[in-house]
Amino acid sequence: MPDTQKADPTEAKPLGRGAMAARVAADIPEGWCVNLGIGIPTLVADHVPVEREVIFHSENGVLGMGPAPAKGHENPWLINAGKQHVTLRPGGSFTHHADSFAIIRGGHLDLCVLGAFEVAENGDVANWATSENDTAPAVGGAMDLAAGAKRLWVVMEHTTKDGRPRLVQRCSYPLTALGAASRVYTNLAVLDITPRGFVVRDMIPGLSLEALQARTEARLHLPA
Amino acid sequence: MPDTQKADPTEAKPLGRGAMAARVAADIPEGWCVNLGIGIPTLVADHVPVEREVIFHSENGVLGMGPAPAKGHENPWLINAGKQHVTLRPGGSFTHHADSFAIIRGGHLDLCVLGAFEVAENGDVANWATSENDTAPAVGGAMDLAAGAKRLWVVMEHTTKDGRPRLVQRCSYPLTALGAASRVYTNLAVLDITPRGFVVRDMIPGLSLEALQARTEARLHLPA
Amino acid sequence: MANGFVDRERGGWTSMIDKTVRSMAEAMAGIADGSTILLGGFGAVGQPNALLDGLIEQGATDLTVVANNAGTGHVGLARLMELGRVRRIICSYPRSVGSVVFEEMFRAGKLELELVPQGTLAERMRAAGAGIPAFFTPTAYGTKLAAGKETREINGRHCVLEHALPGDVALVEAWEADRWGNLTYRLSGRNFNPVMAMAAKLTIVQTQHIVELGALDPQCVVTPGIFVNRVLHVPYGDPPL
Amino acid sequence: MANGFVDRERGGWTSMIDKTVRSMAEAMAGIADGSTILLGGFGAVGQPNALLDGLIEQGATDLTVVANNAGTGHVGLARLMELGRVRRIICSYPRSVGSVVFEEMFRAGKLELELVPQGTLAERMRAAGAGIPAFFTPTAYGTKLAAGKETREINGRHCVLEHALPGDVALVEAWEADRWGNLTYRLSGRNFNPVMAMAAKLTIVQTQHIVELGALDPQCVVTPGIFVNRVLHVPYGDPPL
Repeated sequence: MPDTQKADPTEAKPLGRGAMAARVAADIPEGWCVNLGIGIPTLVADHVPVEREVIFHSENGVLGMGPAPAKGHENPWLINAGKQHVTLRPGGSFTHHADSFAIIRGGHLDLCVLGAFEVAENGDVANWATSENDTAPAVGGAMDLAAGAKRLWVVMEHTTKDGRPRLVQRCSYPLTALGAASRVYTNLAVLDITPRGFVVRDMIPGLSLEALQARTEARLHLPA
Repeated sequence: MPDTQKADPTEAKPLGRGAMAARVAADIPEGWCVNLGIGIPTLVADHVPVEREVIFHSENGVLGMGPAPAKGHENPWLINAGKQHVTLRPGGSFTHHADSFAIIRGGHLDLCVLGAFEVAENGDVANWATSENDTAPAVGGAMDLAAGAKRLWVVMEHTTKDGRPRLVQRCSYPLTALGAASRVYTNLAVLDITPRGFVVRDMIPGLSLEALQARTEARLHLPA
Repeated sequence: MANGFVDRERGGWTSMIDKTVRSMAEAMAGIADGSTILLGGFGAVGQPNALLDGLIEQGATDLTVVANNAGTGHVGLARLMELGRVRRIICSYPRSVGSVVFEEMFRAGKLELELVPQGTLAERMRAAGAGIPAFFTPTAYGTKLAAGKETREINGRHCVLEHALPGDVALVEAWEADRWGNLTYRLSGRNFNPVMAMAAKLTIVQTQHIVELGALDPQCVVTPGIFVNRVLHVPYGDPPL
Repeated sequence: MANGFVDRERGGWTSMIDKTVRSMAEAMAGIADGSTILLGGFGAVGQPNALLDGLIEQGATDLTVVANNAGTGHVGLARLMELGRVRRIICSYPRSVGSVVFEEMFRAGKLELELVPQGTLAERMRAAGAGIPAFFTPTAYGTKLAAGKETREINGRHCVLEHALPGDVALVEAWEADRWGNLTYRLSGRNFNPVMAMAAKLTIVQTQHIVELGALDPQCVVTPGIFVNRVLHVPYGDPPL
C-alpha cells in the first residue's frame, strides 16, 4: 500500500534496472508462458529462480529458454530475439517464425513484458518510434506481442532522463497497440491499468503519493 | 489423333477402370507432385512405374506415398485420404492437416486427379453432390484440391450408366470449382479443356468422332 | 497447471509444471454443456477414442462437434450423437461407410450440419489458434458451400471470406507426451490433431507414451506444450487394420 | 527437376528427382532483375550467406528484398544494397547495430522501406505459401503501420486486412537436405527459413549437410521437398559467436 505520510521524495531511492526486473519477476507465477522484450524485460528471466518453472518464449521460435550460457559455452545456433545467446531447458522446443507468432497472436502467452517510451491511462502503449518523423524506426515483434499476449506488462523508468512523465493521459509517440497494457512497473512504483486509469499497487519506500503524482502526467488512483 | 473414318461405335471397346487409370498415369512425368482422389484416380498410382519418381500426396498429411503394402504388411498408422493403408517411400514426410492443405491451396501440387459426375466445357467440375437436394453430401478435400492444384485432370466414365452425357455445356449438379479442370480422361477419349471448349486429344480405337459427339452434350473440337 | 509436491531432496514444498492427469474424470472435468468440441483423427488413425468414451461418460450435452467425419457404427462420436448429446456437427465428410447414426438423425432433423471443405476446416482452426479472425480463400468460390458468404476478387482470384473456428475443448491423440504437454504423433496419426490442439481453450490429450521432460528432440516436437492443458496416459494400442 | 543419368546396373537411361545443383552459378541461374527475394535468417543464425554472395555475383538488380533486418556492416545484404541493387526492402527491424548502409541510403532516398510487424511479415509469407490471398489480424490496428489499410471489427476485436507476400525467389539456409529437397534446420536457425521456402516460386537452399534420400526421419522433416527447387551443398560452419 502506498504510504502517503512520508512526503520527502529526496529520501526515496529509485530502483535500478536489475531491481525493476526482479520486481517484475516476483509477480510471475510458475507455469506461465512468457515473452520478454529487449532491455530491462530481458533481465527478468535472471530473477526467476530456475526451480520455478516459467516457460520463456522468444519470437524467433524458441520456447523454453533457460539461463544465459556460461562464457565459452554459448551455442552459436541458439539465440533469442535480442540476438543474445541463450540456453534451452529440458522440455524446450523450436518452431518456425509463423508458428512462433501463432503462439503470440493466438493468445497463448500468459504474459509479455515490454519496455516503452510512454503508457497511457487507457492502456495505450508507445514503444517503437520516438516521433512521427522517425524515418526508419524498427518495430520487430512489439506490435504482435502487445496485441496478442493475454497480458501486457510494461517496465520502464517513471520519467525520461529530463524528467518528463512517461505515464500519460494520451501517448504522444506513435502507438504500438491500443489499450493493451494492464500493468506498469517503473523505478518508483507498480501501477495497474484499470477502467479508472492508473491504480497504484506498490511504491518504493520513502516516496509519497504526491511525489509520485508529481512525476506522473495521468491522474493516479488508490486501490478501491 | 481421332479417327473419323471408322464409324461403327459398336466395334469400339471402352476402357475399363484400370485402363483409364493407366492412360492417366502415362501422362504424368517424373518429378511431379500429385494428389489422387478416391476411386479410379487412386488406381493411377499403381500404373506409375516405381522407378519413375512421382511424389504422391494425400490430404491427411502424407507426402511421398509408395506402392500399396502387401497383405499382412500394412502399417496401421499409415493411411491415405481414402482410408486405405499405404506405404511411404524414402524421402516421404508427414505434415498436419493445415500444412497439408497449405500444400494444396498454395499451388504446390503439379496435378490433382479427381473423379467427377460432370465436367463442363468451361472447366467447371461437379463431383461431390448428385443434386441440389442431396441433404448430407460429403465434400472432403475436393473443393480445396480443385481450386488449389496447378492442374486438375478429371477421370470418369464418358456417360452415366443410363447413357446421359457427363461432358456438358454447363454442369447441372452442384459445382466443386469453377473453370478448374484442364483435361478429362474418359473410357472413350482424352479431351483438353481450352478456351474453345473440349478438344479431343485421343480416342479409343474404332470410335468415330461422330460417335463420341453423340455421347457428349458439349460440342467437341479437333486440335487446331 | 502447476501441481504442488514435496521435493524430498530439498526437504520442502516445491512445485513444477505437470499437465498429466491421473484419471479420465480429471481429464474431463469442467467440460460444459453447449461446448464446441474439436475431435482429432482421420479415419481410424489418431482418433482419441478413450477421451470420446470419457466424454460420453462425463455427460456434457448440447455439443457442437468439429471433426472430419461424422462417426461410424454405434461407438464413439456416433454413440455421442445417438445419445442426443450433439446439437450440431461441423465436418467435411459426414457420409461415409457406416455413418448410419448420422444419416438417420440428420434426415430426422435431430442434428444440424455445417459442411466445410476439408482444407477450409483445417485452416479455420489454424486461424483460431493463430489469432487470425478471418481469411480469404479461393476454395469453394462459386459453389453452394459459399452461399451467403462475403466474396472478393484478390489479384484476379475470386475468394470467399472464412472465419476462425475456435473450440472450447480439443480432444487429441498423441504418440508421446511429456509433463509440459509437448507432443509427437505417429505417422498419419498427426492429421487434424496439432491444428485442433492450438485452436481450443482446453486441450486434452490421450497419449500412447509418457516420456521424461527433455526426452523429446526439441527439433521434432510437433505440438509445443503451450497448446496443451491436460495429458492422460492411455496406451491404447494400434488402430484397427 | 528430374536430371537424366545412366543407371549402370539397369544398363539404360533412367532418371530421378535430384534438386541438388553443382555450382553457385547453377543455383543462381535465372534470377531476374526486379525480383522479390525472400531472405531467410534471424540475426546471424540461419542466414544463407553463401547464396547472398552468389546473388551479389550473379548481378540481378532492382530487387525487392524481404528480410527481418536490413543488413549490417558492408557484407551480404548490406553489400547488395550498397551496390545499388536493392530498390525496396520489406522488413520489421531495419535499424540495428551496424545497419549503417541501410540508414545512410534510406536517409538519402536511395532505398524504399516497407516496415511490417514481425509476426505480420511471417504470416503474410505463410499466407502466400498456403494460398491465402489476405487475412485479418489485430496486430498494428490503430497504429501508423496500419495507416490506409482496410479495417474491420470481428468478434469485438479491431483488425487490419493484410495481404499475402509471395516471393519470386527464396534464399534459405538448411542444416540437412536430401535430393528431393526435404530440409531440417539447426536450433534457432529455423526462424523465417521454412516460411520463406513455401512462399517463393523458386526456392534455393544452401545446406550444411547433404544426406541420402530416406535418411531424414519423415516425422522430423520441417520443410518437405515440395517447397524446394534447388539445393547447394555449402558446409558453411557455425554462425559467429
